[in-house]
Amino acid sequence: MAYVDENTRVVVQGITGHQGSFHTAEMIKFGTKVVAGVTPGKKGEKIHDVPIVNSMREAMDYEPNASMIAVPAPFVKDAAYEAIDAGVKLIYILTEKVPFHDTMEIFHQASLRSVTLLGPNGPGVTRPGYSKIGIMPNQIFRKGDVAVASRSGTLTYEIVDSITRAGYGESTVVGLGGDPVVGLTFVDVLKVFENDPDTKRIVLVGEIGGSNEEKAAEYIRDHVKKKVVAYITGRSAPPGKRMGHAGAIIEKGVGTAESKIKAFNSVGVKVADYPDDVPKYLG
Amino acid sequence: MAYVDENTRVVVQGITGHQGSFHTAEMIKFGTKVVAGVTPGKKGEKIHDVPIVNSMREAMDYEPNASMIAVPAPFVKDAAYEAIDAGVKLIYILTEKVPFHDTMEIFHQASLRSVTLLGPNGPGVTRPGYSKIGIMPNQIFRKGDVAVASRSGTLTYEIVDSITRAGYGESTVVGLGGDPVVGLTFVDVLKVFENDPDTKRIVLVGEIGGSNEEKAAEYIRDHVKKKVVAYITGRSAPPGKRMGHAGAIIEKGVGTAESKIKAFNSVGVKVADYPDDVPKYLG
Amino acid sequence: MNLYEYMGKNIFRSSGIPVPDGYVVEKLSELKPFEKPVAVKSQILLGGRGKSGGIKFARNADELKDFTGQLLGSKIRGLEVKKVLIEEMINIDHEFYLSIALSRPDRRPIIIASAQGGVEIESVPEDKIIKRLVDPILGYSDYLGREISQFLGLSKDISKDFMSILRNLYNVYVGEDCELVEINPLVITKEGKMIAADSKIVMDTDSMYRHRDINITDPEKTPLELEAQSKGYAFVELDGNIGVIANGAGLTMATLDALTLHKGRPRNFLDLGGTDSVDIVITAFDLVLKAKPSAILVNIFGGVTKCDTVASGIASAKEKFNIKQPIVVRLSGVHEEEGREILKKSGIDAYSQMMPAIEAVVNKAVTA
Amino acid sequence: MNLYEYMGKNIFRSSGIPVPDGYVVEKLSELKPFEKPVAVKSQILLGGRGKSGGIKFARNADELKDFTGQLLGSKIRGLEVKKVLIEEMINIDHEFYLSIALSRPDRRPIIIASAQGGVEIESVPEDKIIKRLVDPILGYSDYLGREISQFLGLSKDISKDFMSILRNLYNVYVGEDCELVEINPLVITKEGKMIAADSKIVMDTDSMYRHRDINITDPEKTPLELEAQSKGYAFVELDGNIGVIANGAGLTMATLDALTLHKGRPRNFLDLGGTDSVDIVITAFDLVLKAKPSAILVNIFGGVTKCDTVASGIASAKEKFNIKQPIVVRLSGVHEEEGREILKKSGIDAYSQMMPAIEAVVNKAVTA
Repeated sequence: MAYVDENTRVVVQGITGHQGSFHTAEMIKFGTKVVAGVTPGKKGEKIHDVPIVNSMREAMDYEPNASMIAVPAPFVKDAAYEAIDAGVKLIYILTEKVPFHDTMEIFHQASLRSVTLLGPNGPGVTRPGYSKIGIMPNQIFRKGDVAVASRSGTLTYEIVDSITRAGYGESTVVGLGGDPVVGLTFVDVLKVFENDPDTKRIVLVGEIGGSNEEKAAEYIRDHVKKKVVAYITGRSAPPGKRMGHAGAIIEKGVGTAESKIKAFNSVGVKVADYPDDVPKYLG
Repeated sequence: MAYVDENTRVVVQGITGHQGSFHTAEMIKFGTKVVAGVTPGKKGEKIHDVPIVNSMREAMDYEPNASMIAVPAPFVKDAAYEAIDAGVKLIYILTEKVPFHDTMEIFHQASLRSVTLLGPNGPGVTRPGYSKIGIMPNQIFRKGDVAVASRSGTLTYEIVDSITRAGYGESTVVGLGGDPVVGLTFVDVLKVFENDPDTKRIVLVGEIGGSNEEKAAEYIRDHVKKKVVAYITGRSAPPGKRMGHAGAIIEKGVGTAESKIKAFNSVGVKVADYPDDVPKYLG
Repeated sequence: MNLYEYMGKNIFRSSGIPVPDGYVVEKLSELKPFEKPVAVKSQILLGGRGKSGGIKFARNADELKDFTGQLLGSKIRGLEVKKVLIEEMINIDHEFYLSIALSRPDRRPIIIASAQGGVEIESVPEDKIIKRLVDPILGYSDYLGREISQFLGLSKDISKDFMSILRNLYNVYVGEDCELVEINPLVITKEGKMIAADSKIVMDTDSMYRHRDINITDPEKTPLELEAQSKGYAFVELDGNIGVIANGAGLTMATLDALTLHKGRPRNFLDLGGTDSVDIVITAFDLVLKAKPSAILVNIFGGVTKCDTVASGIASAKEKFNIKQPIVVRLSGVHEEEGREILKKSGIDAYSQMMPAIEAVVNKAVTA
Repeated sequence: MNLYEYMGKNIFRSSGIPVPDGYVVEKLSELKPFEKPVAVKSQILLGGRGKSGGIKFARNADELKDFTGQLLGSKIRGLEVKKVLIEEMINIDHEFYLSIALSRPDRRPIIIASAQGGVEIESVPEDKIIKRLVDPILGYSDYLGREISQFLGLSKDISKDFMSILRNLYNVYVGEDCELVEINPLVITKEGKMIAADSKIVMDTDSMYRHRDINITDPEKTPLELEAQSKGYAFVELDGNIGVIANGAGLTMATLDALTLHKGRPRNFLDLGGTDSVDIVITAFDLVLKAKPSAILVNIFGGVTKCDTVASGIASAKEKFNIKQPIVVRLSGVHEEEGREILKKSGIDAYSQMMPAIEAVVNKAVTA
């Protein structure tokens, strides 16, 4: 199971907020089973035909196994702990600008309890034909055998769109999130993709900052037999400047695009120059 | 494996203290593999031929998988966290009078990381013919098929001695510890004993306070096929008085000897009136 | 260790939990001028003070002086009132119950709350009580308070106050190493504020090394128990006539149980602990003798505690205190034979098993 | 967000980390009378202040006044000195390095220390540096400090001071939401005390909502970047001539990369974010126009951000600001066709793929 499937039952924390409400509707259109939403004080109401309850504990009556958190940044840690305590096994945090100390604690608390954390500040996970949790636009997907993992949002859609237009389709698309600390690394996702029978080819969309891509290259060398194609953004970014994402920053020579491209090339992974070029290397 | 076996490799934290040193020597006599001891600042020295190092991290060079903590109560939490962080999988805390808030945190931190906690304030675990960690006197044991779990120290020795004198022998003897929060419950130990091929009969030595024995009775009813005999101490204790152990206190009618004896009797577990009577019911 | 109400309230105040304005006096001269009606509350460690006349309400300066004078130095159910808390009257609109304690089976803190406060929580129906376990590693987080607040039916404004009180109470529970923190009643005033009208804090005795500023004499302990405590012994007085010295809390309890089943009546619980010192044995005898038993039983299973050390202690004590009562000794385990030899010289035949020793001392206590 | 040395030292002081006595002045009249030799340190967010003349040592009252006067208002490597820290001189016996930061691959705090302090840690050989990861759920515990103290070869007395400093530094790291806390040098004085002679604190910008007392203008940001920040845009000035507006940080970066690979030179990074507001697009144009680009590229992949909304924004901006520069637009995704229609009316033919748009804008920028 690549994060979500037909048995995924999602509760949305903050379902009546702008983001929560909009993306709940989109997820339902995509086929996701959204079984409940949490907004304290609104128990008994419904939104997009989804029952609203006051707490995660009450939401557990609807037997969810995943949660999407769409509450403002100051309340994310509390919401995540509530979800962990309630017992869901996948938590996706949509919210941007969560302090990284909060994310660090959420991540470790979650992983000690075998809870998978996705995000914060990423577009979620989408499996065409099964389910999606998050905010990726429904219309760009076609079911297929290409798995995509990305540190970006819109750029992911751009690349997924180009893959779809090129005649391929997607098995699973995962957005890791643009923060310095997020729940999943490329290595985590590669493990899942390598074992996923639906996946034949893998696309990694990396960016400057950190060493996520370098570690992925090592892992590919030792453990991945499937075809991997990469794209790295931020080649033209000046050092020390935060390029939108808190995680996309070159610090004292660490996290440069050159280093990442070199790492991928050295293990036989082709790195596309432009987003549109990615499909070329999939054949 | 019932907590320890011939592959158990013990490091003693606080090995040069009075308790640490004495019981290290006794454990070695019993056959335990004590591979290292920790006393900050004494690296390079030896005691009872056991090498001393400055930290648990250094001790890991000797490939221990268990730790005995024999440091004063104020330093127990730090020592336990050091052991958890270093990666041992069994921690026995010999120390008395550890604040229960510390124990509560240690227990949950340990169990999240699949580390077994034994104690605090108990005599440890002994498996005649294999190994022992803790302070039970060597000379009372004979290898056999009776497994004993107890909330007491000396009373355990009394009962083990009577079992041995009656011609039986012991497979495993576990002292849970006399505090309100300890690492193991009777239920935890019963699971291990029920699956232990060396064990044919089980003795539980309970005492007043808490509901450990009542939960054990329930578990025996549903899951234990082996013969179980019990002894409960504190029948004559007045309510509200702490009988030596911080855990041995009858609070507002909860934790009485009567309740525990009744629970055991109701699931067919014989409760001996006197420690010496325990062997009578083993046949 | 139980704290006095005023101590608990001081901790609450400095932890951000609202409490009524008030001050403590030990003598009349410390009273401040009367300004408005106040409660005069005797500071004793006892439930149901109100019913026993320990709390009075003063509506004027004379009453304040009179009531304080009456309470200070008086005895309530045997306990002397040494301090009195003078506290502003609060206008109670509603009383709640709120506490945090250890749930032993779960090894976790448990929060208990009810909208039926001001009475013993045991008397409140289960369905009017909410209980929430706290994962001590996740710690307290606001979702717990939100659930409880909803159960209690609090308004939005009061809910904010309540969430802050609960968060701070959890910090007290952890920071002060509490076995129990209880606010009963937790009050909504007619002015619409939430405030802790009482405080009950029980601290873990084992944690006192990190709370050295707090030191309270347990009123439930007898003078002899306090003496034993100060000397480091686990000692409990009972109402029989057989003095008991044993090693290990479990074995000592088992000894009392065996005596009782044999119609013997133990005078005390005394655990020697894991010792190897003659002096500790001698002092143990000193304590037991002060309880004036008819006979004394020593029950030792030697391990860390060596039988010969205990035997030497018994011999020395017998001579030093010129003990006339019968002494029955059971020695088993490490250095048992050496111990037996030592005792023989003092005219004591030690048993090697527990049950014959129990029978012997019960008989001797009856004859004595 | 970088804190000034004096702010970091204030945090250290109130967190129990010893720092030299000192005070901050903004003008000469705030100087206190000279008592003993002091360091006069300009408060600017710049490494290597000493080498650039930003730190002076005053041995008498005249020097104190002279140096303070010289530094206040002066510019050091382009940065104006608005505040000066007057600080007691310390007698340095030894300099250490100590910091706590985030280790991104481990998602854990990492403590880094060395007995070779006072220099850039990058210049110290690896075997003279100790690194210890902290499990954020176990938290900091003394065993970590003990290991580091032993590595640094500290004496028993100093080790105690060091353990306390490290414990408090970890509390600062967590409590103040730091990306980095660094003491370099951490000094043992000739009097045998350990003291933080400098402070470097970098706070997580995303956490500032819980540290509202701290507000610093990033000296590395240009005035236009600061304006964009205050309006809520992720905006970076670059040194080219093609203005860029795109949606999503990744797509914006990819747009810059593609421009660069096509020998285009981007003037800026501007991420519209996930928006559905015409005004946000108009303001984005305002910002980009202030950077005076030769041509403007808008690259939108529509999802949450709808193509027609962006198109309306472009059309309005073109009219409102009377934009003369060529505007190249790429629209793809949600409401693409509607967007294309809107733009057509403003005389703009929108591309549906990214690469042709890149090529077009590069050509136009060259001709412009």
